Amino acid sequence: MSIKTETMTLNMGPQHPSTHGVFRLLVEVDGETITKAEPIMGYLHRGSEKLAENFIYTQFIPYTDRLDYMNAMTNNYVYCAAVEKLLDWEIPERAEYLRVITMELNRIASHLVWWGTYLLDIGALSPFLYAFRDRDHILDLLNEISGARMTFNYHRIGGVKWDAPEGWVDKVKEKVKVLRENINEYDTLVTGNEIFQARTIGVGKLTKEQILNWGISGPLARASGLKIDIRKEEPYSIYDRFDFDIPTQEEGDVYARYKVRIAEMYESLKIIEQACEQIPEGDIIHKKGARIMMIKPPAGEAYTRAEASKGEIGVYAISNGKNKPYRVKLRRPSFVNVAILQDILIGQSIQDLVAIFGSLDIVLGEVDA
Amino acid sequence: MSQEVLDLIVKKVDGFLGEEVVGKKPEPPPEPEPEEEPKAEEAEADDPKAKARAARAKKAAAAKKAEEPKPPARLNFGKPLIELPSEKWSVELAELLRDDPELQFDFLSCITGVDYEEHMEVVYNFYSTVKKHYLYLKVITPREKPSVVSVDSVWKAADYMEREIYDLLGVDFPGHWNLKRILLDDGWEGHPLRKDYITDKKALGLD
Amino acid sequence: MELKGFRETEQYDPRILEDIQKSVFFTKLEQLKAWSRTRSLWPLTFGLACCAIEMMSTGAARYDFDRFGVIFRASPRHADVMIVAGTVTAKMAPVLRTLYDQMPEPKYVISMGSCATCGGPYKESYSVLNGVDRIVPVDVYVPGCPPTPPALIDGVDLLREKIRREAKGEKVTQG
Amino acid sequence: MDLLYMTIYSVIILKLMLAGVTFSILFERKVIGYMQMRPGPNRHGPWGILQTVADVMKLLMKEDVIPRQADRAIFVLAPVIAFAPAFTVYAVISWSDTIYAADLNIGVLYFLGVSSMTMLGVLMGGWSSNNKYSLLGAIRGVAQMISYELPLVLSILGIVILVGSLNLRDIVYFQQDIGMWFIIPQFLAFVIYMISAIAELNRSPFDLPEAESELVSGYHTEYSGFRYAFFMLAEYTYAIAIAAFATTLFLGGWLGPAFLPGVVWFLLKMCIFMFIWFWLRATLPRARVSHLMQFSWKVLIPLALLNIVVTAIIKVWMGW
Repeated sequence: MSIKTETMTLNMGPQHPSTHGVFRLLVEVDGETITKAEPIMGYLHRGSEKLAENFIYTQFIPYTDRLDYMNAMTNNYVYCAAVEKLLDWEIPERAEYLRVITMELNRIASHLVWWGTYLLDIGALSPFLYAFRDRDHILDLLNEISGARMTFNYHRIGGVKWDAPEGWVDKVKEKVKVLRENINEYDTLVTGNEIFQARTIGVGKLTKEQILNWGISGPLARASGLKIDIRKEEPYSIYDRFDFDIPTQEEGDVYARYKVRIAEMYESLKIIEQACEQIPEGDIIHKKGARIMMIKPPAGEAYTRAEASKGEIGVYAISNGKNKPYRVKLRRPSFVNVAILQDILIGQSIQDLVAIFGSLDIVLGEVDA
Repeated sequence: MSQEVLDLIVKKVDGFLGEEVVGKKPEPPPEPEPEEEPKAEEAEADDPKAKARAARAKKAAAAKKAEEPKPPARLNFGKPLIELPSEKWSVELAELLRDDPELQFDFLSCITGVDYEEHMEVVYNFYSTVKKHYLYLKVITPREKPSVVSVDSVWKAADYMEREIYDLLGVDFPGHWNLKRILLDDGWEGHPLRKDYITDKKALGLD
Repeated sequence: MELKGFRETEQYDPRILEDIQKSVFFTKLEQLKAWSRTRSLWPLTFGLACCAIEMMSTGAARYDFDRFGVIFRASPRHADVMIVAGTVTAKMAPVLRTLYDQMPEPKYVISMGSCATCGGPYKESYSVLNGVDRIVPVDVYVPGCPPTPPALIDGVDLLREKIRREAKGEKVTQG
Repeated sequence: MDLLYMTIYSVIILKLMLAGVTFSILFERKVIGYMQMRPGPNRHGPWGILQTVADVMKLLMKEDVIPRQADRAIFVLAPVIAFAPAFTVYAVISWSDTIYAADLNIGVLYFLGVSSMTMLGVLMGGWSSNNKYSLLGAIRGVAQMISYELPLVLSILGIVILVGSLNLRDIVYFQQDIGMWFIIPQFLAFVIYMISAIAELNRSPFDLPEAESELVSGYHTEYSGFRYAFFMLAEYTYAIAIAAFATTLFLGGWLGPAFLPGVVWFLLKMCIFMFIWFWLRATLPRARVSHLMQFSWKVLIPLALLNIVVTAIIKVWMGW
């Protein structure tokens, strides 16, 4: 005889501490087991794509900052790169180096925030504060070069807005050393913790097939043994000049994702170090880049993609020859990655809900655009 | 390399459809009538106004050239691009793209919906993690009752992206398992990303 | 110091004096209440968008909101102040109102960032509410996109000032 | 006369307890703050000493919200039920050789029996709120408290066997006689007791009933103002009681070098326990519910039973 239980619907959000913003998740639970999960989003839908059609090309850059506000530099970059592709512009060397340094610094900051908030989600208080301390160090550097702490608006079509202030590159070099030490310390602090391992190993597994089928990218894909990183596959900017690895894990569980992200921070530090060594003097923006009203790409369409901290970010830009884009489509990694919740949660225990959800590292600004 | 991939894709797709759809050469554009060269140019070659006029005329000619019909299969920034009318696009064709050993487009990167005022387009960006090649696939659908077969059953990644296009552009995706609004409220009127959508915040009670 | 009003009321009706004396004591109590309220402002963990990250930064080690007795609470029932950190969309507005209604009195609202204050960069967008003050009464506006942590701390300080001055019986208007 | 003495004593203890709770919360915030490389409350009064005073005053003056859907009577009663047993157990705590309320010969039994009733308050609060998070928090809380009550009791049995008395004062005197605190001969029991106590108190890493990232605030999600304050009061009162109990059992109560009075030693030892709990809160992530249950039933209870057997054998063989 089997005992029949009634399913219960549990609503998480839109205001819930572990959704990191405004996100709603309807979960149907049979006893302890999740039988159905339905993500409901759009609580932060701000219509960026529509706004883009009414702005000149440069005016839209600040809006890309506000998509994935943890990792704004890459968003800046990928939008500028799409327009540059349409314009067929050559970017000055120095600008490319500055772009890479800022993007990688920002990637570390983004992973640190994930590290802190994820551990806060599973109940550890202190890592959050440690992570934000180091993130603040990075933000100081980025603030110095761009003038903003989070929403940088630093990259421009054809280059970057400001040159690095005097001594900035040396400061970055010093900070890299500090960061490496600190990240190492955090790694030893948390990774070996018994409770942490018990909560993450073997939880929320994703197979390679699932990853490809659901279009998942970024650390999530690499944690499942899929070696895809656009920085290596299709080196954009000047990533082909640097020597770095793509960390992968085979297990595909929450713990593997955690390890991939930690390893990625080390790789980013490596890239920054090399870029700081190689950075040349010179122009920082294409000679036509400063005249923003006159940026009129020829009619055409282009899709560019870049590796953001959450996954593959892409911009599909269509120009009709005017100085305003005809259509800008933003392929937001979080939006695509969050769909996996419908699949990954089925059959899992409700106790693991937060641990799995947090491991996806979604940002609501990006999910809802 | 990309040209080879394009030829291969054209061969496969046309072979599947049984007729030349993608491989079809566009009709040669009607010969532009030789325009009367403004005679004034010779007379007042130094006049800056005339120079500007000449430049404008050149630009117009260039614009006309851009409007010439492009072949449905071409290279777009070095990547293969093919165009298909929506009635030729089917789940079976999508499966061919994914499963054919020479194509293996296993990663659906992005789906874009575009409103071109006279028609609508849904652009698929594919990537093959095995073969490392790309494809832009454009499905053209009429603006009245736009409808494109859903590939949700082939690539699950299409699930949310198609819902988003349905929400913001109003393109119907028959075959989608759960086609409803995703970003906006269920009761929202209109599709904001269409070019004729008028944003009236007062009427919505937002301003 | 001239207590003109005092004398006049005393002249006309001695019973009013009693009332006044009561209310003078009462004002003291009000000030005591205000003191405890200003010293312990618990905001609701309510991050909407980019500003939420700066709000978290403010709570983190460098700026440390806890110094001022500001600790984030997850449940609206425990909160005193709602920091609206980010863009309020048409879909979110009713939820925000519900949360505000769930908070017990006395409750305050800080509108953090230009999105919450007036729609900010998204003023022209079809789905964004132009200013959270259309649905809840706002006490303090903090400008910035997003405001830096010191700006938010300043905003909390202004709210304190407001509570204190209201307790003294001054009318604190906007601006 | 006895009754009068009791009343005065309990009123004094209550006042001291309120102060104790207030400052232990401040202590917690400061300790955790320093561990997280930040100063913690430091603006209100020297060393932030008035911080929690302000917090409590504010909570007392907040609006009292009772949700319409809530079961009113139970909702109102729950915080009181949670607090009363947590405070009642102070009757048997002996602060020093001379300061105590009741020299009860079943002190240990009384403490354990009464204290386990706080669970009722948690259950009532969670159930009556009519909120799924509250309910889940309450269910988790009750399951956890029942599971950990067992190893807690079993770990103490070793001491009771050794002493041969359930009187808390006798236990301290016994430690004085053998010249050794029970933490040494009963170290296993001490570890089991500490772990179970953390679970009993719903403190990190076993703070599942009020896990903020999962259940918003657990069973007291719907409580506001002074009712919420009451729950916090109950929680910390119970924490202090458990610390006092542990001090009596394992750290020799008021025993200590004579240059300080016994009561000061007692309080200092209690502070050690409190500090360890705060330390753990700043350090460890939260355990999973099922792991928590398994740990209790599969590890702690067998170990506690083993401890009893070993203690009994030693008692018989050594003739203590």
